[in-house]
Amino acid sequence: HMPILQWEDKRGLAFTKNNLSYSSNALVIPISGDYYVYAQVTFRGPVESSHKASSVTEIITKVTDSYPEPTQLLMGTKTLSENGNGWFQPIYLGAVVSLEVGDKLMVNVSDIKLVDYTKEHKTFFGAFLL
Amino acid sequence: HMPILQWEDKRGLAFTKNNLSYSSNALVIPISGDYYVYAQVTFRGPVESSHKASSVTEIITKVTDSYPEPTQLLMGTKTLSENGNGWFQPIYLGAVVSLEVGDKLMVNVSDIKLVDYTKEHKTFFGAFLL
Amino acid sequence: HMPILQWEDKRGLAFTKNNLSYSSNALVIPISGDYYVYAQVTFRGPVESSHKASSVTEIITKVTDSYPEPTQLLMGTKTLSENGNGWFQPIYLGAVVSLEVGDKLMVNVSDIKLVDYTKEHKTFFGAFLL
Amino acid sequence: RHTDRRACPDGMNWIETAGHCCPQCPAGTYLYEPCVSPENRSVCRACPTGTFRTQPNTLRECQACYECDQQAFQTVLSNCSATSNIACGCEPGRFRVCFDLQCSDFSCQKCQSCTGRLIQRPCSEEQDALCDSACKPDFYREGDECRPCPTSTLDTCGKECQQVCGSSNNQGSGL
Amino acid sequence: RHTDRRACPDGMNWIETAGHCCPQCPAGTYLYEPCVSPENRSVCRACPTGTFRTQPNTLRECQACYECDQQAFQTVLSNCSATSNIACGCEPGRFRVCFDLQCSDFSCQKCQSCTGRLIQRPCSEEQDALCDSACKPDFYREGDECRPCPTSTLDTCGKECQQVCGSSNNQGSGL
Repeated sequence: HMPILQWEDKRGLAFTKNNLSYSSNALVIPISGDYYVYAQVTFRGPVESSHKASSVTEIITKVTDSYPEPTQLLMGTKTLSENGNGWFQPIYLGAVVSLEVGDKLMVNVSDIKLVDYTKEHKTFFGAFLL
Repeated sequence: HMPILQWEDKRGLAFTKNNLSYSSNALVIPISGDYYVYAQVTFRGPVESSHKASSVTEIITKVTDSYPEPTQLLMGTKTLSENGNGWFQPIYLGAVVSLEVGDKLMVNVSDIKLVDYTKEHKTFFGAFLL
Repeated sequence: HMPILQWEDKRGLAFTKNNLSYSSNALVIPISGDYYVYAQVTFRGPVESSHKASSVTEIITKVTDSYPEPTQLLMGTKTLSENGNGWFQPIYLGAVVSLEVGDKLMVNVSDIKLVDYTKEHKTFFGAFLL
Repeated sequence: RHTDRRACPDGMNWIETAGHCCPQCPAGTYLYEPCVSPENRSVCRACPTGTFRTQPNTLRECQACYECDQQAFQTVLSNCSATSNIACGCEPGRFRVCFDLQCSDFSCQKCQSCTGRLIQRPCSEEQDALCDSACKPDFYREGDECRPCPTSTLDTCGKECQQVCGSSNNQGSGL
Repeated sequence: RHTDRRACPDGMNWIETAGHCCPQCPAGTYLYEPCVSPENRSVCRACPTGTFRTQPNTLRECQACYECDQQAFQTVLSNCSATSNIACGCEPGRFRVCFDLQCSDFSCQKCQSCTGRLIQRPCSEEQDALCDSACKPDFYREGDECRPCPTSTLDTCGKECQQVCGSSNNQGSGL
């Protein structure tokens, strides 16, 4: 699978409440219902990684005890037409999904080395019950 | 007008409830109020279509019995700087709009052949009452 | 600071209610709580501005009486790889933030001359209480 | 007389909040208050400045006028009125380059100046000028430019310029 | 016998709404209604057409099948079934160009035709054909193309084509 992003859940602008909790890289759903789930990842490069990325991908995934494989809920994927010099760009995703109590939400990316994790307002992840 | 996208409203992640219904390519508003309306379309090319697209456009449109013309609510439009080889990219749109009972919401795109319809988590459309 | 965008708050699709008001370029928060805040800016160029922009940036900022400096809540920033001819593209931002009564929300951009202000459905800004 | 939800007579629309049909407000206005009953008049108000409605309607607000993109050398062809949106064109000396089929978005590019050539078709809103491929008399070709023939005999003188140079200087210019 | 929230026996999953463990529904079905008690059976229903589940589960719906991208010259290798997603490949004469490591997204590019060369490795789903660098006999090199040798002696005749041209015409072709 694609690597999973880790998140800050307490400091600065980050917070969790109404027992929507964060543990081992995932938001854990406390009550079944419809949630608006969203995430933005700012990617930047080039980076001295092994291969020259030709695209970047962000996926919001659901993991549940009811099924042995993760389910891809939302995907944003974009080709890079940058020609060698420095580039950066955000991918924002958001939609309503039906979730069950205990479901876990995670964000996967195509290449962790390309993620700009330096500022909390450039890369963020959240959900709220409708 | 620009072509209108058709949507799956029952299988997989798709669902409608609280009698927000889907019929003839449109979400039909059951109760007047303020709704957060959103849609993402993943575009990809090049495609052997007649002309070489220089931009892609996604518009969320409202049709109502109270007015003979559709109203453009939200528009995402982007030029393509891809040079011949394969490209893909998402456009996400979302905002709060005031809607009346019976209003119909649709998604128009500049060129249907450029829409990636192959995976439900790449192209999606929805709305919820605040 | 980066220039602040001005907004239409009454005519066309724009509206404010539940005393979330708009004054001097800012949305003013009437009640403390968690808000989903969002904004899209469509940028376009090139423009005969002094320098050739190599990137565009959109920031949703919070100004509060309790702190002398604005806080950057959400940022979307993207390099431009357009080669001289006309280009345009949207940046959408949205997330849940905790706000206090009296807080002011504004949208800053890297270069006002690059903002497409011509159509209300291409550039917009809003918030709603969860 | 309770009519079916949708089937209002011509010129009338179903008003959900009122539960009956009401007369449409004319273009240039919007529905401020529904009629008390289908026989009565709807309360319509003029679209505030900066907004418009091109058609009869029972909408609660008018559409916001577009604006012309001054940064992109657009000019106002016709102002927004209560019944029509603004119409934008290009500043003199520029023509429209459409970004999409409907040309709702366009940039204004400088017309090419046919220096040294005859103008086959002048520059217009819709398209660039079309210049003759050949250079005008008294002009000679250099690359795809047409340069004015030198008046003094010091400079080299291309074949096209014979008429000018020729008459004043016959030294071995391959005549 | 109230078991801890998570620790269901093998083949059973915790059902929050029922407050106890229930048997998993087999692949190709989804949980329509939980068991009334752990000893009873779960009510499972077959995945509707166009959806699938590859594993035993207690999910309330099946996953929607992907579709093959006909615009991008993809073809169906195996149809979506109740227990397996669709599998897409490339039309004959094309090979896969992956956009990411997993190759979940790929375009189908035309195979190069080794005209005038020997095929070292034929074109396949995964990769383009590999052509011999040298031209086949009766072909001569022009740039990085291999052209068929002229049969008539009128045309110029490169060294490679001696065998063909040489035998029929010896006029000063540098032989």
